[in-house]
Amino acid sequence: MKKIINDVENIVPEMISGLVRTNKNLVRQIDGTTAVVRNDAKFNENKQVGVVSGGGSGHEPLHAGYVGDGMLSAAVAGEVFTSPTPDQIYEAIKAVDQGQGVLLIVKNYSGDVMNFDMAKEMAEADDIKIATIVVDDDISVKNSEFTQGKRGVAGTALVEKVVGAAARSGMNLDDLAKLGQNVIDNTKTIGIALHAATVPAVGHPGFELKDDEIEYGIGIHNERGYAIEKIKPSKELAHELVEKIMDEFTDKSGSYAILVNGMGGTPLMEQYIFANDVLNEMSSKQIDVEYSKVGNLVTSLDMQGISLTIMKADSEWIKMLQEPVTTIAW
Amino acid sequence: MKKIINDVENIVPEMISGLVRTNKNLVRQIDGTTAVVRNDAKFNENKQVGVVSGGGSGHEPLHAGYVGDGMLSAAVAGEVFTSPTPDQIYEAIKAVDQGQGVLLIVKNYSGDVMNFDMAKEMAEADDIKIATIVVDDDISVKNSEFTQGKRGVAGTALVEKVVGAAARSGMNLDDLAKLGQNVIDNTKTIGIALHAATVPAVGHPGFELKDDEIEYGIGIHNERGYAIEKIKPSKELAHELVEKIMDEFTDKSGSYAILVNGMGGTPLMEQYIFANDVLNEMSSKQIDVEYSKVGNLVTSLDMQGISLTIMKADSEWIKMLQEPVTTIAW
Amino acid sequence: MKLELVAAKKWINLFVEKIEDNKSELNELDTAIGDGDHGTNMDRGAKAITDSFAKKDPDNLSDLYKTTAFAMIQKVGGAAGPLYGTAFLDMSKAVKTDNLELSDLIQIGSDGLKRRGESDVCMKTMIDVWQPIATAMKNGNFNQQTINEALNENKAMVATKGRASYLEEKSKGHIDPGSQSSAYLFEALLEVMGV
Amino acid sequence: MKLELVAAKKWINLFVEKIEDNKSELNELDTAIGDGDHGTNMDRGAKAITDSFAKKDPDNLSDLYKTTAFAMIQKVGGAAGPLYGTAFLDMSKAVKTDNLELSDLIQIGSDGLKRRGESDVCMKTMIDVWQPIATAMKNGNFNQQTINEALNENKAMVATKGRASYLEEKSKGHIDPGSQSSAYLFEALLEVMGV
Ligand SMILES: Nc1ncnc2c1ncn2[C@@H]1O[C@H](COP(=O)(O)OP(=O)(O)O)[C@@H](O)[C@H]1O
Ligand SMILES: Nc1ncnc2c1ncn2[C@@H]1O[C@H](COP(=O)(O)OP(=O)(O)O)[C@@H](O)[C@H]1O
Ligand SMILES: [Mg+2]
Ligand SMILES: [Mg+2]
Ligand SMILES: [Mg+2]
Ligand SMILES: [Mg+2]
Repeated sequence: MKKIINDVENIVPEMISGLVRTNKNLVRQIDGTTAVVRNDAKFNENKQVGVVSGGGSGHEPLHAGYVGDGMLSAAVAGEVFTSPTPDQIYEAIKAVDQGQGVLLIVKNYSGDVMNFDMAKEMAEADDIKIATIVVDDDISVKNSEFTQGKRGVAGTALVEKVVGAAARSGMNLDDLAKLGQNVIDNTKTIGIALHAATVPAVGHPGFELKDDEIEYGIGIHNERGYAIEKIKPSKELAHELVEKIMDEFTDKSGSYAILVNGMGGTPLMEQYIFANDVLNEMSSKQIDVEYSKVGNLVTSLDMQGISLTIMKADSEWIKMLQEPVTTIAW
Repeated sequence: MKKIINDVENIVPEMISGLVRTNKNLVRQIDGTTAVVRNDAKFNENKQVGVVSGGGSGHEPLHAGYVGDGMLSAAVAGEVFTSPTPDQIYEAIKAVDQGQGVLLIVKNYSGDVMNFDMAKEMAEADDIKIATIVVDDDISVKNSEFTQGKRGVAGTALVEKVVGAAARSGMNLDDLAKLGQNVIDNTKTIGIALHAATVPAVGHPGFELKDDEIEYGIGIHNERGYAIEKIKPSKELAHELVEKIMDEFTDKSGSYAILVNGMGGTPLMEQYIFANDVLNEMSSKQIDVEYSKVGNLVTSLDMQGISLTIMKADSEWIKMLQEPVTTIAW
Repeated sequence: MKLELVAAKKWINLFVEKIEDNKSELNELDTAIGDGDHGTNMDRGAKAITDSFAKKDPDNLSDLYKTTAFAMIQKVGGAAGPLYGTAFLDMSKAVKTDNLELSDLIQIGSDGLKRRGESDVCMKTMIDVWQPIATAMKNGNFNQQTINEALNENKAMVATKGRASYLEEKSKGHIDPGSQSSAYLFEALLEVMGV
Repeated sequence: MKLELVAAKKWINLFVEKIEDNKSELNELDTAIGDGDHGTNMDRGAKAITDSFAKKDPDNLSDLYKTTAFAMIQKVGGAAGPLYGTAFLDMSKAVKTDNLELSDLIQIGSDGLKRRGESDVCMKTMIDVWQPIATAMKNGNFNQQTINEALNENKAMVATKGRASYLEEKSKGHIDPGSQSSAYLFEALLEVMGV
């Protein structure tokens, strides 16, 4: 393993320190934590519902890169691929509550769910109103009683964008939670890997693929997918993934947003080629794409791969996706 | 080689098509070329000096990602690692000239210099005023009569940002060229690679490094560097690179801007850790860093590595670096 | 049998040692069916326990378990932090006024896991180690064999909770990392019990 | 010796063939001391030449060289595009009214390269092939030997122009890719000359 790091133990605090020090006008770090909170003048004047997300590190720029006007109020970074602890989340909640309550955006992993739950209990003991939405956009895992449920992956960035826009516009906590859940229900993602990520503390890739193989349905923590196949041209990959995702929407009318997301080690060049093929697929199916975004938004360390997210989005959501924000990385 | 592409021959047109179709509000493609030009209302109202850059593809988001209000007027994409042809550059020049002339920002490679030169001759035949600045920020190559001169690398993005801000503010062509040259003279970069890039048409990495080796002084086209050494902790890398770059500035007073740039295959996590160490180095040397930026700004396909750019920047330049822009990727 | 303060402290310290010694093994188990960090997570917790004990040596049983719980909750993160944390916190509350029979104590920990994880035995989680051991203790036949059997059964299961559940059938044939770390906890207990 | 239209057309077509056949070899040479694309670049140019000829078969020498030049300028990019393009454009201009001795024609091409590249012989560029061949032609002793020797000398040089110059001493021992593609150009010429 070759990585530009110092001690494996200090990866997260050093990363957060680098992020905060290079973006002092946007964010500050909460003392004694690896939580990052808005640091702009508007934040302190404004009274809005706080929006807090977080999770294991290794998915940068998620979540700290999305803290700022129009998106998250704070983000809590756990160790690599490890949910943050309840006390850190609790500190972030306290730092952003402006009396109107705080919405927690949690990705559906047992660790995240449990730690955010404990933090919620702590905050409620302080009479802070809390609502939680759990993102589970990954359709490669079946949502059955026999699994933890679907995973939260790249769609999380879109959920944070829409919810962040609505919170900025003054929506109350209950409505925000309802909106968030509605967005989640209409957001579907599937990912493929060409090469697994190397967790620094482990030192080797999470799994091995042959020189001509890709894996379908991988998660953002090196979770294995549902099938290994020979690599195909981008066109064919786009065809398969679009089909698979659109199958999940019973009513295919209306407008849609797409996100082509790089996993960290895949160049933008390939992401744009794939996005081009996705748009071709969508238009050949006469599906109306009103918003699209391409880039490394929700990564998995140095994983090579890509994910496609499709969101069924009415014109109001599209507007919220388009609104400018002031963050490090959106 | 595993890449998400279709035919190797169509990589650039498909990539540009993906970029333009996912950013219709920002840019449009000039018919019959792979040049991308501003497509916002303000561009058509405004009368400013045009700023055109371009070069081989494979460095995304450079340059097309920086087209927009406050940065480039147009960007011309050549084949992978290959300068665009004069006719494409000429079309871009014509599309952005608003009567006040056009500044060409060229990276110092013989191919780019020659092709932009030919385009300049073509445009001048149409009575369009043209000035050219050639970026050569890479200090790992000596600037002697025995080489092509220093290469243009990640500092290009900072040059485009400052020049773009000045052009928006209404600066005339001559002053803009002078400012640009001045910025170039005060911008120094050095890069390291952990793993070389794979040019799609070649199909294997440009060079091989052992599992514990890094190469110092690499270019953004797999050009080999000046030394291969064992990988070191980020702190030590930061120490060496900062020393090396700061040696180039005779007067170390004043304020500085830094750019920590990922080469395409290196996660943001490592970039932030390295940025943190660079800031530590700078503050231990009592050098005043007033602006910093971290991210995959000027990449080299899937290369794993990082570059550090330091710019000696007075408060006006710092302000120009900070100004908000409306681009795909800044 | 009841565990008094000195023995209980030895138990936790031995657990800490075993975790530190087997950090990479736990990471490897988690790489196979999870995300590769269980060893790193538990090691962070182990070091936090040692630090907490050094700062203030617990002088009663409730405090010992509470300190252990807080170290896990505040430093482990992931799934294991809240799970071990809840188990030990519940155990701490239970011994506040009176010490308990070991079998009752471990049963309380196991119930804490079930509540926090919204889970039960046979889902290929650490509960597959805690629950059979609590039961074996009640029946007076807890020994190394109990642990080995629990791990063997766990290995054969298909996961339905935690990250491993995403693998469905493919989770079979691997020991769940949390079950392995729990096995160390109970091997440490066996040593202290002198069995 | 002068090259008339039919022979000259055969020359360019043979050059196109050789480039297409040796695309990967040229990429490999460029990978060693450049950026790995010279074969791809030249191949794009070769195909553009064929396309242009198909669209409008050049009916005079000047037009033949001009069509070749434009194909290179508009499709090759990189350093090779403007270089080959300028050489052939200058050659096209020179034969506008009268055909020229081959030695004069190639000298004009070589001078075009020097002007466009702001370069000269011994800088490890394609000029190391063009110039010695122009000279050999003047002296009436141009043959395969001339090409081989030019390449051998070029191989031993340290580059001072183009991408290879960044490698300084390390550029020694590799054939410059542009010199190799130029060698194909002149091997094609030898075949046409029937030497
Ligand atoms: N819902 C749950 N109920 C009980 N135990 C669980 C549950 N989810 C996970 N676990 C346990 O947690 C262990 C994983 O811990 P760890 O790797 O530290 O956290 P993470 O899964 O967040 O990376 C699993 O091996 C399993 O024993
Ligand atoms: N300044 C120059 N003068 C003459 N020839 C040059 C010069 N720069 C580059 N070359 C030639 O161009 C060749 C490289 O062409 P190519 O690989 O297609 O372009 P690029 O270097 O832009 O990738 C070199 O091998 C060399 O022969
Ligand atoms: Mg984890
Ligand atoms: Mg090139
Ligand atoms: Mg884990
Ligand atoms: Mg080349």
